[in-house]
Amino acid sequence: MVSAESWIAVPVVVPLAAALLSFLVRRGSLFISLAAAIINVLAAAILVNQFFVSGPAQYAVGGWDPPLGISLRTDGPALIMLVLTGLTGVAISLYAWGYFSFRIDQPARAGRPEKQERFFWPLWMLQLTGLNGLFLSGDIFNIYVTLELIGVSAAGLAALSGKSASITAALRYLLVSLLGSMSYLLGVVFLYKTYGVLDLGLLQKMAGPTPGVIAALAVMSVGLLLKTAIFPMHFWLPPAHANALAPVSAILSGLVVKGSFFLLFRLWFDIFSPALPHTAFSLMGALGAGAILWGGIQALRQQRLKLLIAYSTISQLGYLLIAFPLAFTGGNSQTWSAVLFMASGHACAKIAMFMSAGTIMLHLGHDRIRELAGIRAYLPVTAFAYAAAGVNLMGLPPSGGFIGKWMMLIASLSTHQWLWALVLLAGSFLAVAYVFRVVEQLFVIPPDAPFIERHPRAGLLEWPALILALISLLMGLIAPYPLRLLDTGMAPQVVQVIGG
Amino acid sequence: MDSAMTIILTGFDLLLSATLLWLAWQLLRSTDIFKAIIFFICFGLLMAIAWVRMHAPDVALAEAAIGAGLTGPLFLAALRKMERKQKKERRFDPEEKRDNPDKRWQVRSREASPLMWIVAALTLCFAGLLIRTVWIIPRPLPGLAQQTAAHLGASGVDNAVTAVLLNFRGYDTMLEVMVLLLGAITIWSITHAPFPPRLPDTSPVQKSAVRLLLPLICLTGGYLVWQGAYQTGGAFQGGAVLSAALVLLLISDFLWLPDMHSLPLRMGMVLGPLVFLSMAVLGIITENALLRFPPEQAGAFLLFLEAACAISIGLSLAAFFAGGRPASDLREKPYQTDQPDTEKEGS
Amino acid sequence: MSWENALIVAILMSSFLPGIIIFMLPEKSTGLRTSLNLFGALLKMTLVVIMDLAIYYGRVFHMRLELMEGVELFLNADPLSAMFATLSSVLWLLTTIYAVGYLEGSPNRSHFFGYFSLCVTVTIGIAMAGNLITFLLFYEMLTLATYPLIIHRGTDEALAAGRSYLFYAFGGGGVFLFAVIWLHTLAGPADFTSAGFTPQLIDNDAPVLRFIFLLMIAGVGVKAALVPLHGWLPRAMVAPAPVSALLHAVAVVKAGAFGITRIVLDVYGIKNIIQLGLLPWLMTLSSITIIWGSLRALQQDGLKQRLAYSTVSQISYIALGISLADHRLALIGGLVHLVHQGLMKITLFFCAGNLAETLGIHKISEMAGVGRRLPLTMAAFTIGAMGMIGIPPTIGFVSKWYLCLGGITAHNWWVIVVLVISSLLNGAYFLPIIITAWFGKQQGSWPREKNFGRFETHWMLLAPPLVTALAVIVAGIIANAQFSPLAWVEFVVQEYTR
Amino acid sequence: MTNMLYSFTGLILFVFGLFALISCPHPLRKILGGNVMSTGIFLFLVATSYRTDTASIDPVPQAMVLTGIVVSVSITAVALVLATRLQQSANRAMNRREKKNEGGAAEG
Repeated sequence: MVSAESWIAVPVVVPLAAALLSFLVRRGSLFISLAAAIINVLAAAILVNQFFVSGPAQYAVGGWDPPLGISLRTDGPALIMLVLTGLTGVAISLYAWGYFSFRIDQPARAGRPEKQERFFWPLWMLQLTGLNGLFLSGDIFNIYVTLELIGVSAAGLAALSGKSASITAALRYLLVSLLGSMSYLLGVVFLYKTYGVLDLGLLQKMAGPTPGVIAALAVMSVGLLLKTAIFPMHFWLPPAHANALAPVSAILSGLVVKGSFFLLFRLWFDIFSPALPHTAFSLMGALGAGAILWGGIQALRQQRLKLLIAYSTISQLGYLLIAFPLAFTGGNSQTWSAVLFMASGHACAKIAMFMSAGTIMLHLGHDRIRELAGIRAYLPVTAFAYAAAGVNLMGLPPSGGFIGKWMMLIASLSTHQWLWALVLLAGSFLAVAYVFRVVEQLFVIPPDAPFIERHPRAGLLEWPALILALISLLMGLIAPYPLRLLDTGMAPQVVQVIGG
Repeated sequence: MDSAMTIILTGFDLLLSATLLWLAWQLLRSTDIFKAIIFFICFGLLMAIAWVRMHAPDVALAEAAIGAGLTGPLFLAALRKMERKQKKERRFDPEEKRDNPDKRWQVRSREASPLMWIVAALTLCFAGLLIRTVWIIPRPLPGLAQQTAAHLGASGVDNAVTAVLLNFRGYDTMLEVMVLLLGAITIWSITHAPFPPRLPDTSPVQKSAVRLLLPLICLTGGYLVWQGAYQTGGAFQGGAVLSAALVLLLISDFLWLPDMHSLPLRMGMVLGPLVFLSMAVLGIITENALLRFPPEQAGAFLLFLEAACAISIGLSLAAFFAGGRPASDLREKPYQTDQPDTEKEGS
Repeated sequence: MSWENALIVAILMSSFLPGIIIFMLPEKSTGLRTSLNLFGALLKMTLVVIMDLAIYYGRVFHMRLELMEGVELFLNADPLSAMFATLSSVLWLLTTIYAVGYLEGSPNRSHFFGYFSLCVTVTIGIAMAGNLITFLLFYEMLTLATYPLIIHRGTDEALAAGRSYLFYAFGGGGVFLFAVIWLHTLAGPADFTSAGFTPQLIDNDAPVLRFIFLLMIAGVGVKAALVPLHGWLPRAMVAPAPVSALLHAVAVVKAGAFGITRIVLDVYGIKNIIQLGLLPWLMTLSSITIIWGSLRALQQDGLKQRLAYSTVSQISYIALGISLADHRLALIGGLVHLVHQGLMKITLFFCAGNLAETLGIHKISEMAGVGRRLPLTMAAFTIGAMGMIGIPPTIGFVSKWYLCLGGITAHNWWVIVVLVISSLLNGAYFLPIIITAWFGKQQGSWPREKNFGRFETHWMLLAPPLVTALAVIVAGIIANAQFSPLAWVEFVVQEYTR
Repeated sequence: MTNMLYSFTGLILFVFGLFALISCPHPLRKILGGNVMSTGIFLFLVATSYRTDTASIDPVPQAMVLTGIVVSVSITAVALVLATRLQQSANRAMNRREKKNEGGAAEG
C-alpha cells in the first residue's frame, strides 16, 4: 500500500504529469493545470501536517539511501516555500485563466493569444515542478538539474509574448541563467572533489572551512546571486520581467528569483554556516544595501508601471541579503527565520502587484504611470489590491514585511550595527515613495477619466490579486504559525552557531 | 606500467590538452563565426577522444553524437537562418557589421576597449584562484565507486554508468529528460519551423543514399539502447543516433516538418517522459518508493524505459534541429514578424 | 472569549465591518450606505459607553495575540483609552452625519465613507493599544487610512497635500519605529507600564534613553503637529470639511497628542521621566508651538488655514499640561483639553464647512455680514471661538484654569506667561472674525450660494455644530458633575498620581 | 598527474568560455562560450575521478556528465532559436529600411 511518506513526491510528480498532459492534449490543458495546482497545495498542507506530527523527514528516491541515491527532504524552510508556491500557484493559474480568455476575446490579435495560452500551461507546470523539486531536493547535483528546469522554463515563459523586446530579454535571461547554473555546477564539482558525496545532509555533517568548500561556496554564491538578480548583477531582470505577459511577470518576480534565493539561503545557513567567516556575511549585507538603495532609486525614476515593479523587486531582494550579517551576529535565532518569512510575504505582494498591473494594462492598453488616473472607477478591487500589496513592500504593520523588518532592526540595534538599520529605514522610505507614486494615481478619479469597458471575466483577474495582497498584508497576524514551522525545522547545529 | 608507455601517454595528454585549449581559443576569438563553429565541431570530436582517455566511453559516445554531432549542425543551421537573403553577405560576420545601420551587435574595436582588458584580467585572476584551489585540495577521494559496485547487482544492468543514470540516480535522469522535452516545448512556443523551405534542391543521389542509410542508422540506434545495459551505450546515445536519422530525412526533403501533423510528434515526444513518470509512480504503488524497480525485473523495466526514452530523445533532438513547431500545429495563420508588433503592450 | 474581550472586538468591528461593506456597495445605494454608517456609529458609541461604565466600576479589558517571541498585539482599555475612545466615537457620529450632508450628490462616496470608517476603527485601536507595538501598528495604519481622504478631491493640489502628508507622517513613523525598537532592545518588550525601566538601566543608559525619548516625541509629534513638524497640517486643508474635522478633532492630531501622553505617562512613567530630566524639554517645545501657532494663525486669511494653525497652537496645551506631569492640576488641565479642544475645534470646522458649502466662503475677508445669513452657524462658531479664547463658562476656560492652577502650584511662572500671551493671541485672531461676521456689512453677493429650503443650510450640516456648541457650554457649566469630561479626567489622573 | 593535467585543462576551458560569454557581443559566440564552459566543467569533473585502474573508476561523475551534456544541448538549442528569431526580425527591419531608402532615392 502507498505509505504516507510518499506524499513528498506529489509536489514534483503531479505538476510534471500535468505538464506532459497539457502539452499532449490541448483541450482542457487549463483544467489539468488548475487541478494540478490544487492537488499541489493540498499535498503541501499534508506535508506540513506530517511535519508537525513527526518532524523533519527524509525520503530516499528509488529506495537508495544517500550517498548512493538521491534524497528528498522536508524541513521548515522547504515547507514554507512549498506552501508559498502552492498558494500562489493556484492564484496564478486562476489569473492566467482570466488573462488568456480576456486576450483571446479581443479580435485584433489574430491567433497569437491562443498560441501563448497553449504553451503557457506546460511551461508553467514545468516551472512549478522545478521549483518544488528545488525546495524538496536534498542532493546538490539534483538541485542543479532543477535549476536548469527553472531557468529554461523561465526563459520560455519570458519569451512567450513574442515581441522583440521580450525575446531579447529572454535570450539575455537564458544566458545569465546558464552562467549562473554553470557557476553553481562548478561549485558542485569542488564539493564532490573534496568530500565525495552529493547529499546535503552528509555535507552538513562533514563541512568545515577547507579550501575546497570556500571555493565551492564562492562560485556557487556568485552564480546564485546572479540568478537572484542581486545588485550589481541585476541588469537582466527589469527587461525580462517588464516585457513578459502579466502572469509570467508574476511567476518570474514572485517565485523564480525566490527559488535561487532559497538555495543561497540553504547553503549559507543550513549547510555551510560553520565554514564561513564573518566578512563573507558582511559582504552579502553590503550587496543587499546597494540593492535596496539602487533598486529603490531606479523604481522612483521609472515611467512604466511594470518596470517600476520590477525595480522594486531588486530593492526588496536587498532586504533578504541584509539579513545575512544580522542573522549571523544578531544573537537572535529568529532573525534568519525572518528572512524566509519576508521572502514569502514579498512573493505574495509582488505577484499581486504584477497581476494588478496586468489587469490595468489589459483594460487600458498601456501602463504609463502618469495616465493611470481614473482606473479605480472600473477596477476598484485591482486598485485596492495594488495598494494593499504596497503596504507589504513599505514594511508597515501588520504585513509580513513588517515582521521581517522588525526582526532585522532588533538584531541590528541590539548588536549596534547602526548602518544596516539606517539602510533598512531608507529602503522603507524609498518604498513609500515609489508605491505612492502609483497609488495616488490609482486612488483618484478625475472628472475626464476615460470610459473603460469591463470584461465579464475580469473577476478572475481581480480577485486572485486581492487575495494574495491581503495574505501579504495580514501575514504578520498569522506569523506564529509559519515561524513555528521554521523554528522546529532549524537544525540544532545552526541554532548553536547563530545563537551562541 | 611500462615507463615508455607512461611517457607516451603523458606526451599524448599534453598534446591533447594543448590542442583542446588552442581550439577553444580559436573558436572563441576567430573573426569569422562560421570558422568558429567548424572549430567547435573539431573541439567536440577531440573532447570525445579525451573522454576515451579518461576511461569514460559512455560520455565519449554522447559527446561525439550530441556534443559535436548535433550541436555543431545546430549552430550551422542557426547561422544560416541568421543570414540576410537579399544581400550578398555569405554569412553573418561581426567584422562586416561595422558600417551596418543595425547597431544591435555592433562590435567595438576589441583591442581598444579598456573594459575588455579589465574583464580579461579578472577572469585570469579567477583562473589562477581556481587552479590554486585545485592544487591545494588533497588527493581526491574514491567517491562513490565502491558503493556503486556493491549495489550493481540489484540495479538490473551490468554497466555501472547506466545503473547510476537510470537506477541509483534515476530521479536526476527523469528531470533531465524533462529538461530535454522542456527545450523542445520552448522552441515550439517561440517559433515554427522555417517556411517556405530554404534548402537547396536535393539531388537524387542524396535521396537514395538516405534511403540506404536510414535502416542502418535506426538499427544502430536500437543496438546502442540495447547494449546500454551491458556496455557503453544507452538511451541518450541511441536517441542521438535516431535523431541523426530524422535530421537526414529532414534535410533531404523526405519529411517536411511544416507539413507534418503535430499530434503524432507530440505523442512521440511525450512518450519517454510519460513512461518514465508512470514507472516512478508505479514504484510508489508497488514498491513503496518513488522510482524503485523490483530488483528481479529491473533489467526489463530499464530496457523498456530506455527504448521509450530513446524515441522521445530522438524526436526532441530532431525538433531542436528543425527549430520550431510544425506549421500545421497552428490554427492561426503563419506568424509574420514582418508586421510591426500590433500589441501596445510593453512598447 | 470573555465578554470583555467580545466587547473590545465588537467596538472595533462596529466600524470596520460597515466600512468593508460600504466599499463593496455600489455608488448609487445611498440609503443603505447612510443607514449602515449611522448604525455603525450609534452602535459604536453605545458600546463605548458601556465599556466606560464597566471600567469605572473596575472591570479590566485585556486582549493579547502573540505574533512572535517578544512581539504581541495587546489591547487594553484603561480609563485614558476610554476617554479617547469616547471622544472619538461621539465625534465620529456627529462627523458622519455632517459628512453625509456635506457630500450629498458628490462622486466616489463609497470610497470616502469606507475609508472614513476604517479611520475611526484605527483611532479606537490607538486608544486601546496596550503596548508600543500595538500603538505603532494602528498609528501607521492611521496614516494609510487618512491618506485617501486627504486626496479625495483628486486635484493636483490635493495630491500635493497628500504627498506632503505622507512625507511627514511616514518620516515620523519611521523615526518612531526606530525609537520603539531601540527601546525594545534596551528595556525589553513591555506593556504600557514602564516596567522595563530598572534603576540600573536609568543609571547606565540615561543619555540613550533621553535620545530615544526625543525620537519618540518627534515621531508622534508629526501627527500632533508640533513645531517644526506641523507643515503638513495647513496644506491638508484642501480636503473636504468633514475630513478636516476628522483630522483635527477625531483622529490624526488627537492620536499624536494621545501618543505624547502615553509616552510620558505610560512608556517612561512620570517618576522615571522626572529622574531623566525630560519634562523641561517637552515644556519648551510645547510653549514654542503654542506661541508660534498663534502667531502664524494671525497672518492667515483663509478661514480653514487660520483654524489649522489654531489647532497647532491648541494641541500643545495638552503637551504643556503633561510637561507638568508631577502636578496633578496641570495634568488634569492638559488631559481634559484633549477632550475640550476636540469639541471646540470640531464646532469651528463644521461651521467653516457650512460657510464653504452654503455660500462658497473660504476667506475671512469674505465673511462680512455672514451672521445675518447664517445666524445659527455663526452662533455656534462664536461659542467655539469663545471656548478657544478661554472665556467662561465654556470648556476652554476650564482647561486653561486648571493649567494655570497647575503652573501656580508648580511655581512655574513661565507657564502662566505662555498661557496669557496665547490667550491674548487667540483673542486677536478669533475676535475679528466674529466681529466682521456679525457687525460687518455684506459686500456684493456671496461667492456661490446654495439654498436648502427650510433651514439656513442643510439640516445635516446644521445639527452637528449646534450639538457640539451646546456641549461646549454645557460641559463647561456642569464641569463638576459625575460623568463630565473633567470628572473622568480626574478619575484617569488618580492612577498616575497614586 | 593525468588528473591534474586534465583538471587544469577543464578549468582553463571554463574560464575561456566565461570570458567569451561575458565579453563577446555576438549571441552565437556567447552560446559557443557557454558550451565551452560546460565542457570545461565536465572535463574537470571526470578528470577528478580518473584512475589508471579501470575497475575503481567512479561512475557517478560520468553519469552526471551525461546528464549535463543533455541539459546543455537543450539550453543551446533554445538559445539558438531565440537568437535566430531576433536576428531575423532585425534583418527584416533592415531590409524594410533599405527598401524604403532605395525607393526614396529613385523618387528623388
